[in-house]
Amino acid sequence: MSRKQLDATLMTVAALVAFGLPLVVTSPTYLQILILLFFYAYLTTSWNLVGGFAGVLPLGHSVFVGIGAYTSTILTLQYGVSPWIGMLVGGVLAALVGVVIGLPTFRMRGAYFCLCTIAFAEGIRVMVENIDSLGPLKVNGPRGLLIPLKDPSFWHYQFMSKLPYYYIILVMLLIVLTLTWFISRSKIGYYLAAGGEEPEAAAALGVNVANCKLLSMALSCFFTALAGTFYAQLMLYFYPKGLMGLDLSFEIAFIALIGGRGTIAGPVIGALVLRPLNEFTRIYLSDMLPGLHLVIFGLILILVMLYKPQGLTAPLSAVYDKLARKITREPNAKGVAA
Amino acid sequence: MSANILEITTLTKHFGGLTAVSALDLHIEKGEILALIGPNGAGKSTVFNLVAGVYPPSEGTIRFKDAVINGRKPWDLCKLGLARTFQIVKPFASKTVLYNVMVGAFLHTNSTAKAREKAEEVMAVLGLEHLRDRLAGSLTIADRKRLEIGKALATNPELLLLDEVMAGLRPTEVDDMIAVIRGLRDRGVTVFVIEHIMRAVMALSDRVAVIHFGQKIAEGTPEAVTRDENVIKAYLGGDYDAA
Amino acid sequence: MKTQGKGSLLACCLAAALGLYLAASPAGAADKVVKIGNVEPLSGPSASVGVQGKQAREMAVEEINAAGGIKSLGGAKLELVYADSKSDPTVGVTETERLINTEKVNLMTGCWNSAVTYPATQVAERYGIPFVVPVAVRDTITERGFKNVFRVAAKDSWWVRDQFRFLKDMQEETGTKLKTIAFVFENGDWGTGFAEKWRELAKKDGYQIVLDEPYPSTATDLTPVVTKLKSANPDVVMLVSNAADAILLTNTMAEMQVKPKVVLASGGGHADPKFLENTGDTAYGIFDEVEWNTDVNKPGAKETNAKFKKKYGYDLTGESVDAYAAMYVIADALERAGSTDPAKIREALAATNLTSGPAMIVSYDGVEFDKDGQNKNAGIVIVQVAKVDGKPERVTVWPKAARRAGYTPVFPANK
Amino acid sequence: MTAVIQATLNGIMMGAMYGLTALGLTLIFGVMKVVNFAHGSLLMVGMFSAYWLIKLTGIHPYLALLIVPPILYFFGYYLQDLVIKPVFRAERQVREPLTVIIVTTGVWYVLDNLALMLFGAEYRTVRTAISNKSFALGSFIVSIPKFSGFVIAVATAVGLALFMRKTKIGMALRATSLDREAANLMGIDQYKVYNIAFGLGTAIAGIAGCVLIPFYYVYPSVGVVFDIRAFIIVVLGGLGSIPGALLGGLVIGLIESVFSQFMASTWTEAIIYAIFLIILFVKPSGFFGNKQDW
Repeated sequence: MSRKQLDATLMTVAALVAFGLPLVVTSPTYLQILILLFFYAYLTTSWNLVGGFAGVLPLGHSVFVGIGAYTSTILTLQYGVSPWIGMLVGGVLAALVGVVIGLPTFRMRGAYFCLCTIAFAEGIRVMVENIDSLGPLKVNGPRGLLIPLKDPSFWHYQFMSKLPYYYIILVMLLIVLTLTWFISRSKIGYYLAAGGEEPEAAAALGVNVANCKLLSMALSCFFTALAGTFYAQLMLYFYPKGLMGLDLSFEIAFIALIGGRGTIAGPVIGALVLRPLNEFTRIYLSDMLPGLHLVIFGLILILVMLYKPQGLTAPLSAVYDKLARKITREPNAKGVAA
Repeated sequence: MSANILEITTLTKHFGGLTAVSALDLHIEKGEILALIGPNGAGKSTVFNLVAGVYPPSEGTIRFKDAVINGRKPWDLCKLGLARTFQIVKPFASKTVLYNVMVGAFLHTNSTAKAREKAEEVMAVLGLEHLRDRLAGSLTIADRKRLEIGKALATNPELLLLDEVMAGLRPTEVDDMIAVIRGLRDRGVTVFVIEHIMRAVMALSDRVAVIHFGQKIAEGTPEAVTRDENVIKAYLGGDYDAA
Repeated sequence: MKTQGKGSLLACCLAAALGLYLAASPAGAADKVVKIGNVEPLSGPSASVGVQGKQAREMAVEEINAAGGIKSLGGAKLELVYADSKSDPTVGVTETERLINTEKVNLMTGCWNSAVTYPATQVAERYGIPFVVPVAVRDTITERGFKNVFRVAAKDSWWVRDQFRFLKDMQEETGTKLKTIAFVFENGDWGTGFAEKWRELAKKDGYQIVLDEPYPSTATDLTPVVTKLKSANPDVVMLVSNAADAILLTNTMAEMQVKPKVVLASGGGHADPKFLENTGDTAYGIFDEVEWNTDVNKPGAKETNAKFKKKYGYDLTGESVDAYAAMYVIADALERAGSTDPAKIREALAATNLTSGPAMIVSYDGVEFDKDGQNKNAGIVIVQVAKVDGKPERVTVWPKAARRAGYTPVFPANK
Repeated sequence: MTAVIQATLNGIMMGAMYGLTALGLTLIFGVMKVVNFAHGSLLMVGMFSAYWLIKLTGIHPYLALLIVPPILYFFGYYLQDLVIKPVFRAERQVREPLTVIIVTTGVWYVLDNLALMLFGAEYRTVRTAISNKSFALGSFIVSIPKFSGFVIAVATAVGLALFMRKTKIGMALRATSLDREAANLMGIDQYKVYNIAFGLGTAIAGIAGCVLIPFYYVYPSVGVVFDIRAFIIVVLGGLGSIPGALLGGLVIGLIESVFSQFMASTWTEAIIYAIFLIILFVKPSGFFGNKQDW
């Protein structure tokens, strides 16, 4: 068996397990935890398109989740448009906003960029909280939007069981992962990585760094916004502080950083580690000592940064490399860095 | 079309009140190796940066292949066939050597396979194949300099600007590098170098231009230039200043 | 081996945490229990209210269990299963799902925040699990045609309605005439909801609105708002404030010497046990609308409060009384249902007509749900902060029937 | 008009205190090139320290100024030494150590929630000798705790600026902020300087805690409220600039106070973000920032 075959087999097995999981996990509780896990993995993978590959650290991505949720929900509530269509509209809108934000901010470096994205996101959230209606559109200020229960159907994007939500987010995750995989192996991926690491050197090699970043920002925002619609339809209720606040933005970035930003598997690994940790510590520990779970969360964050600053993907893939070499009996293959 | 691939006329650059380059005229013929030398702070790197589009000139014109390229952005110039290296090398440190070279190779193709093919070819020319899968950040200075040329070469340049690619190399490495640059010229690339190591300048260049305080003080064959009184004065003065 | 040292330290921490957890779990539950799922904000911004509600519930459940549990279920004990919502709807929904599906609770209560209660009740409705909402005032919670949602406390349109009734009654009683009115409210779900209804009713009652000012609840400084209030110089100021901003607002008003004739708050931050402690004499004269007050003229109220205060160190609040009463409403329904089947519990809850027992320390006369699950009788009292025995105390003044004997409201509070 | 002048007075006093909360942040950034996301939590630690000291001993809040900042200095010193330094070492070649930012965020989570576990979520204020006291300035009212806060904030900023110019440690801090490597070559122990900078930044958060406690309240996540504002202030003033932090604070305080006389105060928050972004694009280095390629 060659290395390629091994990789392909493992991927297929992983995908099959993901698709088959609901056969084993029938409890809606655990299904919900899995849905949120995939939801965060999806969000982080979308974030990774710009935050990982373009070498910047955006800390305001929740605003695009908000744009997605608001667009599709307002279209549904006021114009009866199916959330599926609203989802795409929201995605395009978010991509446009992303480009508008990116145009000036991509000139900034490091800390300035971080703070700038925070300011944009918080500024937009505060605006939304101050706006009751925007022309004919009812935004409803800080109260947020409620989606009434409708007959469960695909068209209404509402279902009785958790299963359809599970498969929707799983498919969304697979799509964005495939896209990431494709990008990382294509010209734009190379250009992004180069521009992120050494902008001047990349420019000298014919890379229009700003344009590349804008493109990745647009893609990232588009996909992030889709998750907003998904969230709105899953919860049927959202409000600015909860959906567009910094907590979500930070959590997305943390998952990527702990998993390994700029890698394909990083966001998924990050979500696999952090989400269950988040859920179970809250379930089992918050009862006796409120806040203990967040202390543990913070400690893990610090420990990972202390010992594996590149994230958990690098050591894991090294282990996998070793194992794969043993299985495929490739004599001391030149491991290509992931 | 003139025989000159690059023509610089009355090029001037001010930084605030400081004039880094002043009314400089310079040209490079196709297939030539021109060396730009001068004491520290003479404005050599500024000239390079102006030509490479890092910043626009204050006055004067730069013609590349008969087209005025004043104020054109680096990435556009690269597409026109003008590539450069940096004095302080800028490898994509967390990526492999192959990856680094492929970034350059993507200039004329959208296909990853073709870019890899091109990159392999360039690496073979420069003798980088054995470092293919090493991370660029882990290379020695000499290999980094070589990689820097490799990246630029992968863009298929007609004119290559080399900014002190010999600095910090051991004598044997300098000899290797001289051979490499000569090889480039034999492949039809015009080369414009900034260099400090006079041995290399003498061995390499067809012509040498000397600038001092942003002004050209001499130009000619390497032998003629080293005999020029102005040049000797400038260099001695420069040395005294430095000491 | 530095890394190893740190690693084992972490392992020790985790092991200790696990040990704590195991020690904290009940050793052996009684044979028959009724599990009540409870989603509350135990961490995050509303944690302090969440903990108050938790403690009130605990005391009620202890009492019910000590009195023999649910007799029709063979003395079954009530068991509360808590979950932390962090005031976050996503977490609230996830936790509700977990409590229903994994903990297999028989019914649910919670979640204090309207924003969490709204989607959480939707989950319960889908599974057909009864959900008793002690407090979460947003009207729409019981206006969606749900079968399984029951709210014990009043909804916000009733709160606002009673505030204007109070103003009208007091003006008649004291012969005062109030003309101008100002609205100052936290810019959240709750404040903006109130303000919407204020505007309507103020117009109807012929007040002139001189200031309509939302402010961010996280404000570090409310002096700008108070300065504005000072120049608007209204007769009445209506307030909706969370815990911290209520204190800040009151102190800043005192500092800036802003003295409207009537300051009327809407519970929440002003009703918090910490409010008087932190404002001291700057709070005198403030009127506040609450579900309940310690001097409420109901049998058992004083004793229950004393017991609670002894146990936890502070007075019961409206919110905690509602939570306390809700446990008795649940116990009453279980007693009549004689079953732990959610559908039967729902039927029993819908037929609730509770007019006696420990739950009746509430300020109104009974619990009876309308077809939407709203307690028809839920009512509100208005208190005034007054100096009693040299200390600030909250004295019930309205409705007149509930007024503390011998107390004459200072109305207007400032000339 | 009276209201506007009153609002201006208040805006200046609050603004100076916002500046004070941002001072430590800007100092740490200037030296280490790290945006310390835990700064709000350090402020919270400062406020809780002042709270408990005053509550338990009943001393005057400004006596606490002599006790709290030194404690906080050592807290910050060892926090940097034990937690942040190891990450820094691993990333020392990186121009902008992003991993360190993440670590400070971890510290933020840990500190805030440790406080929650220890003290509970309730907000606390302590009634001091000067709480709710004010004096009249013509027809305007000036709050005593805020006025003294203003004085202390300005004094701290001036003191810090002098310290940076006149003392040996201050010069070492400045040298490191200009060029890490060069400072290293000059025999300055880079990491020790970082420890000191972090300690000083934390001590200033302690001063801010003492100043805020007579009129503001403390609870475990109080830092978040001041944090985002402090970020805005330091960017406005120029990351790393001491007078910039004070001026940035004044700008924010004035916008907040004066603008809200003409519009709903919820909108001033949006305006602050808008002005922040405009300044960032027009003059990315802020009012006093050096234009340097860090």
